[in-house]
Amino acid sequence: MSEKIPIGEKVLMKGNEAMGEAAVQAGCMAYYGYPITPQNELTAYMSRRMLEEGRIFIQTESEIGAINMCYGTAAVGERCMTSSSSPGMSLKQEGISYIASASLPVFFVNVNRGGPGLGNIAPAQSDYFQSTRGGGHGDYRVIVFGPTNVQELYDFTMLGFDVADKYRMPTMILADGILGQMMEPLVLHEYKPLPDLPSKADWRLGDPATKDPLLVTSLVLDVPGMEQRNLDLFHKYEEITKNETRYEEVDTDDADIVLVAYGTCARIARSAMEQAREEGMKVGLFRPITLWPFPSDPLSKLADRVEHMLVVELSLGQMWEDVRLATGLKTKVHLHGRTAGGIPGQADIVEHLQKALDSKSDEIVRNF
Amino acid sequence: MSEKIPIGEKVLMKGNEAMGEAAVQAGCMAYYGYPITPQNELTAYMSRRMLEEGRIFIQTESEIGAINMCYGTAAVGERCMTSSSSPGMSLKQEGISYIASASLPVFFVNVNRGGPGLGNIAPAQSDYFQSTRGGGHGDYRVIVFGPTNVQELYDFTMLGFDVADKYRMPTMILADGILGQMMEPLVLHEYKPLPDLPSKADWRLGDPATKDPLLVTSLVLDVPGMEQRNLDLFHKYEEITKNETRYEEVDTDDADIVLVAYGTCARIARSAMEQAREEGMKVGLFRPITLWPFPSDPLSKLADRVEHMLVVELSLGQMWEDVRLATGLKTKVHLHGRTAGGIPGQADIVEHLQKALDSKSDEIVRNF
Amino acid sequence: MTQKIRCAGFGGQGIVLMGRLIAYSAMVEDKHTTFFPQYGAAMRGGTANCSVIVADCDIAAPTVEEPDVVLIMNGPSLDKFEDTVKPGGWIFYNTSLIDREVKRDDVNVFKVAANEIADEVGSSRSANMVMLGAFVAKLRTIELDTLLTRSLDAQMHGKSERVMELNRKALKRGASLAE
Amino acid sequence: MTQKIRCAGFGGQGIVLMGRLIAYSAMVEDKHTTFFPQYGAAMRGGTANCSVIVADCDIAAPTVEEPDVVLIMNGPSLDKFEDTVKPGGWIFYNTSLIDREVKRDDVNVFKVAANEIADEVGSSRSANMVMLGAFVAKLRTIELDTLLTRSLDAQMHGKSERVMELNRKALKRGASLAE
Amino acid sequence: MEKVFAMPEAMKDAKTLYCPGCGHGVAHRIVAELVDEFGLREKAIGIAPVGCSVFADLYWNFDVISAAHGRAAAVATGMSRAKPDCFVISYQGDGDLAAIGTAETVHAANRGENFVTVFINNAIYGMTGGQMAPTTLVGQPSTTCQLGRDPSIAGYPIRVCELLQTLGGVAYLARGSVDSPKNVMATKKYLRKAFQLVLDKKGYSLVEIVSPCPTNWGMNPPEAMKWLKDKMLDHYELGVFKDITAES
Amino acid sequence: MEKVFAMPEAMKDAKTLYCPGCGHGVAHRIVAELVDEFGLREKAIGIAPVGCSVFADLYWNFDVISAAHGRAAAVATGMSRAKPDCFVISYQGDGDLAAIGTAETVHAANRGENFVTVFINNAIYGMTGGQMAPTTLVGQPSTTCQLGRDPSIAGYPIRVCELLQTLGGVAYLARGSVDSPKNVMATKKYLRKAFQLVLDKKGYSLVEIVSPCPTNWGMNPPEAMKWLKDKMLDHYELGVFKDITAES
Amino acid sequence: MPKIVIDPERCKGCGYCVDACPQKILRLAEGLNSMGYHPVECFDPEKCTGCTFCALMCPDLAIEVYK
Amino acid sequence: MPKIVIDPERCKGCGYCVDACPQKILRLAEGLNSMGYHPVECFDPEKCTGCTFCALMCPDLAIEVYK
Ligand SMILES: Cc1ncc(C[n+]2csc(CCOP(=O)(O)OP(=O)(O)O)c2C)c(N)n1
Ligand SMILES: Cc1ncc(C[n+]2csc(CCOP(=O)(O)OP(=O)(O)O)c2C)c(N)n1
Ligand code: SF4
Ligand code: SF4
Ligand code: SF4
Ligand code: SF4
Repeated sequence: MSEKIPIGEKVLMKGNEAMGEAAVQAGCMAYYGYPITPQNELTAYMSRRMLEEGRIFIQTESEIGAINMCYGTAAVGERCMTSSSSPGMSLKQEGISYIASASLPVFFVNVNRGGPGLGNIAPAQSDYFQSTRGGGHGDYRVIVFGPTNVQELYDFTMLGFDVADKYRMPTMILADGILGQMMEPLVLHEYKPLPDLPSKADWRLGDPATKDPLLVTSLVLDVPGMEQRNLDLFHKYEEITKNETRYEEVDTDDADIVLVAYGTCARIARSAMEQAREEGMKVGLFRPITLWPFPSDPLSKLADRVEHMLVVELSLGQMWEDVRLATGLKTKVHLHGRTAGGIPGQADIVEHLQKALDSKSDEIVRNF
Repeated sequence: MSEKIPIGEKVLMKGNEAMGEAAVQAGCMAYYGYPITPQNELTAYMSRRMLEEGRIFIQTESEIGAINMCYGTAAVGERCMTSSSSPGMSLKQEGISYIASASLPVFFVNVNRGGPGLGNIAPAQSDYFQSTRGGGHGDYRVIVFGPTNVQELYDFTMLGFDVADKYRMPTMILADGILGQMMEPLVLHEYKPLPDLPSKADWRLGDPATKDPLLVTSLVLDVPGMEQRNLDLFHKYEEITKNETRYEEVDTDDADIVLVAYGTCARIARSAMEQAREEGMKVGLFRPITLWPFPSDPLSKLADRVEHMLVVELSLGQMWEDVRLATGLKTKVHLHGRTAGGIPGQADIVEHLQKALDSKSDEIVRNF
Repeated sequence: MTQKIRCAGFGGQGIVLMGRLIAYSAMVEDKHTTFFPQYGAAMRGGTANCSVIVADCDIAAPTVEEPDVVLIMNGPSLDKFEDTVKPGGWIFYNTSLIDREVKRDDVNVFKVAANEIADEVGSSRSANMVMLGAFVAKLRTIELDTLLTRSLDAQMHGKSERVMELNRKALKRGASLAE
Repeated sequence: MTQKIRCAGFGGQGIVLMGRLIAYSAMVEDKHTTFFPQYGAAMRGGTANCSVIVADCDIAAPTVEEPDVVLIMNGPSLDKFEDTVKPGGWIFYNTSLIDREVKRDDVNVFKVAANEIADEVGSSRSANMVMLGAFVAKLRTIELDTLLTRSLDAQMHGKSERVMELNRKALKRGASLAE
Repeated sequence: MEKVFAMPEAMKDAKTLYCPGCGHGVAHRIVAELVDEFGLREKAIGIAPVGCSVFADLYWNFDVISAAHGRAAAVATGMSRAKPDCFVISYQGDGDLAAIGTAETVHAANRGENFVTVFINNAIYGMTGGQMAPTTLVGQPSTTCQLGRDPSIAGYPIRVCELLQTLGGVAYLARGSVDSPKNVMATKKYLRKAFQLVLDKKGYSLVEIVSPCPTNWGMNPPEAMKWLKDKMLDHYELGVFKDITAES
Repeated sequence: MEKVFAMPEAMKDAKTLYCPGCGHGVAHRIVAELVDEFGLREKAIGIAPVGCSVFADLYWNFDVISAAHGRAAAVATGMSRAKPDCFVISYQGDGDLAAIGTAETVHAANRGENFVTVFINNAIYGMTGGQMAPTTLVGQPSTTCQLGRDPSIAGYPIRVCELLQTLGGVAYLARGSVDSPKNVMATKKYLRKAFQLVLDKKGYSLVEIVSPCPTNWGMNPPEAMKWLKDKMLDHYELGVFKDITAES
Repeated sequence: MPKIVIDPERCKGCGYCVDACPQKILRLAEGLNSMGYHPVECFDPEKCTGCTFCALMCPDLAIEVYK
Repeated sequence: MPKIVIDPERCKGCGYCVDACPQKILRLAEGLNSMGYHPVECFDPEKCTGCTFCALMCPDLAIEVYK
């Protein structure tokens, strides 16, 4: 793959590698990472490609080293990334909190595996809370993309770098292990940056052009100062919620019940939807693409006219909370959650849809 | 204080030290910790008291070392603890996830400071998400106590050890910096363990009495096995939700609006409530004592008869989510959130109460 | 048309390569495809398997619960996957390493003495190609020609011409079984 | 009765000890009390302050926004806290280190030449005790006797008898100012 | 006729999941033999690290705990402090001990924690599929240094015994290998000494074992063993690096 | 008349928040003097660690970044790799560099990352109020070893230069002190060499500075300085531990 | 007479014992075991001295030695 | 003639310069500066040799030296 990258063409690529190539195309100058399954192909890919491009690749001493190297590289104004999987992501949380606080643009990837603990290396989405609520300390957010196929892994990696720069904050892809490991055809679009990305000249360190010494920090001992900083962050977050919320709706117009799912789950849900429609159920699909900002408003609107929703996720009721938060008690939000590598079958989902539709007025269908 | 501990008597003690003494009384055999403000007095206290008692104190190389030493000590069946503050807690998240997965009883304390990042050392509650949603990876929970005064810090430390043993899982106190630093009179109750704490004989390692070799692990590569393990955890969590949910209600009977707050905030809210009642508003107070399991059911019941709730928290809308989840759209949940060390004034709260009561039908009063 | 395929065998039999060749060929033929290897801890000595879907429309679920076709290279894999095949589907299996018969009677069965044929061609390491050739010729999910002219080069580049030639021969011999 | 008190001065003037002595005495006298030091990064050279609440019923908010009483040991602290005092409240301040007058006219003011008096007693390090004595004697929030007989011993144990004696003297001298 | 070589009792009768020619098997066996020799079956707790040996519990016939990646030394500390009667054996790979676990290793060693460390130096990350380890030799290829380790980018192979030698709490340090019957015996002798010192409460005792990983070196086992002898032993000198009982 | 000693340009005209007699002030000044001397004002990026020197940006008149506790070496790596034209100065305390940051320190050193490390060894945690550091001397009291450091519980004071000496990527290691004009000058000489080597892209260069913390040692400044001379310099030998340019 | 007992089902055919045997009486067998490996065999058991070198080298505990 | 200039508002009175001065012409003043420290003073400026020892030792950059 490496010799000549056929930009603009269709290629067959592994999800992990597609993210790597997208990062290279998007001008990522440094990759820092520590091996962990199921994202190793990304690290391996970067170890070759970054050096080919004369850029920086370090296999770090640990995940903590990696995220803090990102902090340094972002502070001098260069694009950089790291990637890991669940246990490694937990170790990065302090660093992510620092990056959010210091308003530095860093893009990273979590190819989610089964947890908690060492767990297993099977696909999972159980780091949803950690990703969307800030597994690190303090009041902050990370923009989280939940792609559904290899093409989106590629595209959202590019977008991830751009929105990181646009809003000066950490952004990430949360991908279940299937997405990281699978191969699909994808088109290697040329990288086109978002228009009007802000210049970094006024804050990046080590630039001889800046007259006065600059400071990058996450420390503000004085309380009103720090409080204002956090409020500024939250005002930025509100703007992001307005601008960057992404989702997809399929066949929700006439639906009696809507499936809510992201990542690989959304694809299985879609197959289940098709099967269920064949069986006569009026089923729609709502797919959050950004997990933070979560598409609460469109979901809430949907809840005004749909009586049931069935959340399908590779975790035990994490995104379920966001759906319930968005919809209040306007609709019945059922849950089909699997964990630790368990994958819902298409038929299971159809069965759950039926059960949900048949449920009594105050009963919520849940499989655990 | 150390020479003779006046058990049963009233003493003046710092919150941090009260937790330390309670741990000693509760038979904590090992303390592992790394310095960080505003919990240093706890580490210092243990450095003296544990050695006096011939037990184990280690100032560890890092927070990661500390939580993993806890993992080891818990695995051989001894009570142990660690403590830290926000950035240090982020570093412990991987370890906590392992402890939850391996079903080991470990008690720990987070004296929450202002974040994100290095932030400041002022009091905060902004690690609420991290504590209640699992800042670590995977599907798991931690029992979280949110005490409100020094006496409760003492009492819930003892209880924290007991419920950790009872359910074989991590338990914690989440205390804002004020609680850690303040002194109040407290009665050094004698430690009385919960009745019927289970024996550890059938799972603790290194016990010559057990015939067959035992294994403590969080790794189950086989998916159905790991999935079942997680489901077992969640069934345990449901039991805990039934048995261990704690909260306090004050003057909610005739209330038009109910304040929801925990920790130091709950005390300020109470003062505000009293002032507001004097000014003629019918205000009640709901104080979650366990933050996980969150007292959703009683709150939901309250929402059936109360039109407004005002959440007051030292974070930007974290517990707010739990209150909204519990109450759906049955009641209007307003928010007075401060961050990074900002502390709501009594008068501010009263003002917010008034604004909330005056709010239009679809308006939520929020201060950011 | 949507065809779900699972390849399975020992680690070392080139199972993942089979899947990749199918997926790559499908792409070249402008079909939709997804490929997913069963990945494991990097410890050895287990079975390997992967799944491929080839379709002429968008592929929703990339997971293969009930394959239409299984390509089975050894005994344990037959034990594991025989029951999963969709009624009316196909079981291709390697009689060189599998003694027993397929038990089901609601599926089509195609036997390939893959190792023996590969040995004849020049090396038993090409047994996977023999199997692949048979499958392709029988079901025409993808074209043999695509494999020979495009996919082998793309997915195995770096291999010696000798190996490539061997693979091409093995593919053709496999195909000839089904013609 | 609920009295909210703030003590403030230089680091090193024993500000936190003043607060702890008040709180401890209140406890001994079976009052309700809470004490909260302003904690900072461990770097030096700043001002120190702490707050104490003494009440005869449950104390809800432990925070002190508008103190009833402030005990001010140096100039910067007067600048910082003068305006916070509740109208009708009390400002005790150390004229040894503060040149200026209190500007407000809606509060009670009590001047203590704390350092000078402490010097007379034997060491200017006891200036905090002089101030405390004056406050206690004037407002009787807690009893001087409690301080002398119980609190000093409990909160400063380990100190030499010489230092303790000095402190007792300073307390009494301070108290005498207000009697 | 006497059985002079057989399965130790401290070993379960299970086939290993290791690759052909993997060094973990011999290391496991030596540990088990010494557990038998010292009669520690009931007191021993082995630590299975995150790495190819994560399933050590399938092989060892005594209690096992699996530690988070890199944290074995901290877990060992937590166990050996709380139960000084136990005999804790921390078994760790080079990624585990010398990369992510550097701080835990250095500080447990410096505090002189009383447990045995068996450190498998196979110059690679095995379990994750062959990435560069801190011990990977200069020029040695891996999936994350495909053209061979370039010290100007990735630094030099770390010699753990030499690094720990300067620390106060260390009782014993030695490096053995499994490349020949002689070296297997020497390694066992080192480890016996380490066991003895820990039984005598002398503190941190580590035996490094230079060990082949044919799979991830991309060699067959005999090639791997030859490469180990030729290349690895050239960089990793065998012998005793510290022995506090010898100093007197 | 010529000013022969004055505020360096690379220093802002701000009073420090440090305690009387704290060693950080002298160390800051030496760094600033060398930044001037080498004309690095526009290229220099200082790292303010979490520790008493966290506000170094108030004093240094060049760019500053504050790193998470212990992670300065990783942050320095991220900056110096991405902008090789910058001159990165990682300023770290003993808790930061030798406790929580052990892994980052060892591996940045081993990779030969091209930045200067100024390592302040004051045998205590200053900012958090006087807890034991990895460098705390045996018998020295602290708030977490109130009866003095007991090596059987807490291990031995770590000698960082000696520890790092074994690592391949290290270009320069020296230990100075601020206890006398002579040693201040020697320390500056060491640091000048470190600057030079990093400018020459030779890799990881560290100067350890033995430094007083009167406040947390519970002494007045002159007492502290005496204790430093008598006790600390006894354990921490001054001098150059490694200089790759001298080896040739 | 000294002898070794090989468990062909444990043997993964790494060949370490073959190289280690001073008597050079071990070799990998033609056939495969159920794991798909060529297990080792002793083709001249008479010559075995029971030195245990083969067993010492074996990572899979496939060899017992009697003397 | 060599001389030093002390900024009494920077000085924290640590006394390092006092000890370091080979001429022994420095001492802490009686009075306090605005931070509450006794700043150093030179009581015999004639004897100053401009050796800079005091300044080298000063953690607070309170001393300038002229020669
Ligand atoms: C926090 C964390 N990071 C990374 C991993 C992934 N991981 C598993 S094993 C391993 C390295 C194994 O190498 P080594 O320690 O040398 O042992 P070996 O497999 O070679 O025996 C890694 C990086 C993990 N499980 N957890
Ligand atoms: C992750 C984390 N752990 C702990 C702390 C608390 N902390 C702040 S500074 C410090 C140690 C300071 O000591 P040292 O590095 O020796 O520097 P000094 O203050 O002595 O200059 C600690 C533990 C923190 N901020 N972050
Ligand atoms: S990958 Fe290497 S270390 Fe792991 S089992 Fe195979 S040979 Fe052994
Ligand atoms: S606490 Fe110590 S290191 Fe910190 S400023 Fe004071 S003297 Fe310096
Ligand atoms: S015991 Fe010795 S002689 Fe006998 S087979 Fe083994 S290595 Fe050869
Ligand atoms: S060394 Fe500096 S701070 Fe110390 S007394 Fe002298 S002038 Fe003042």
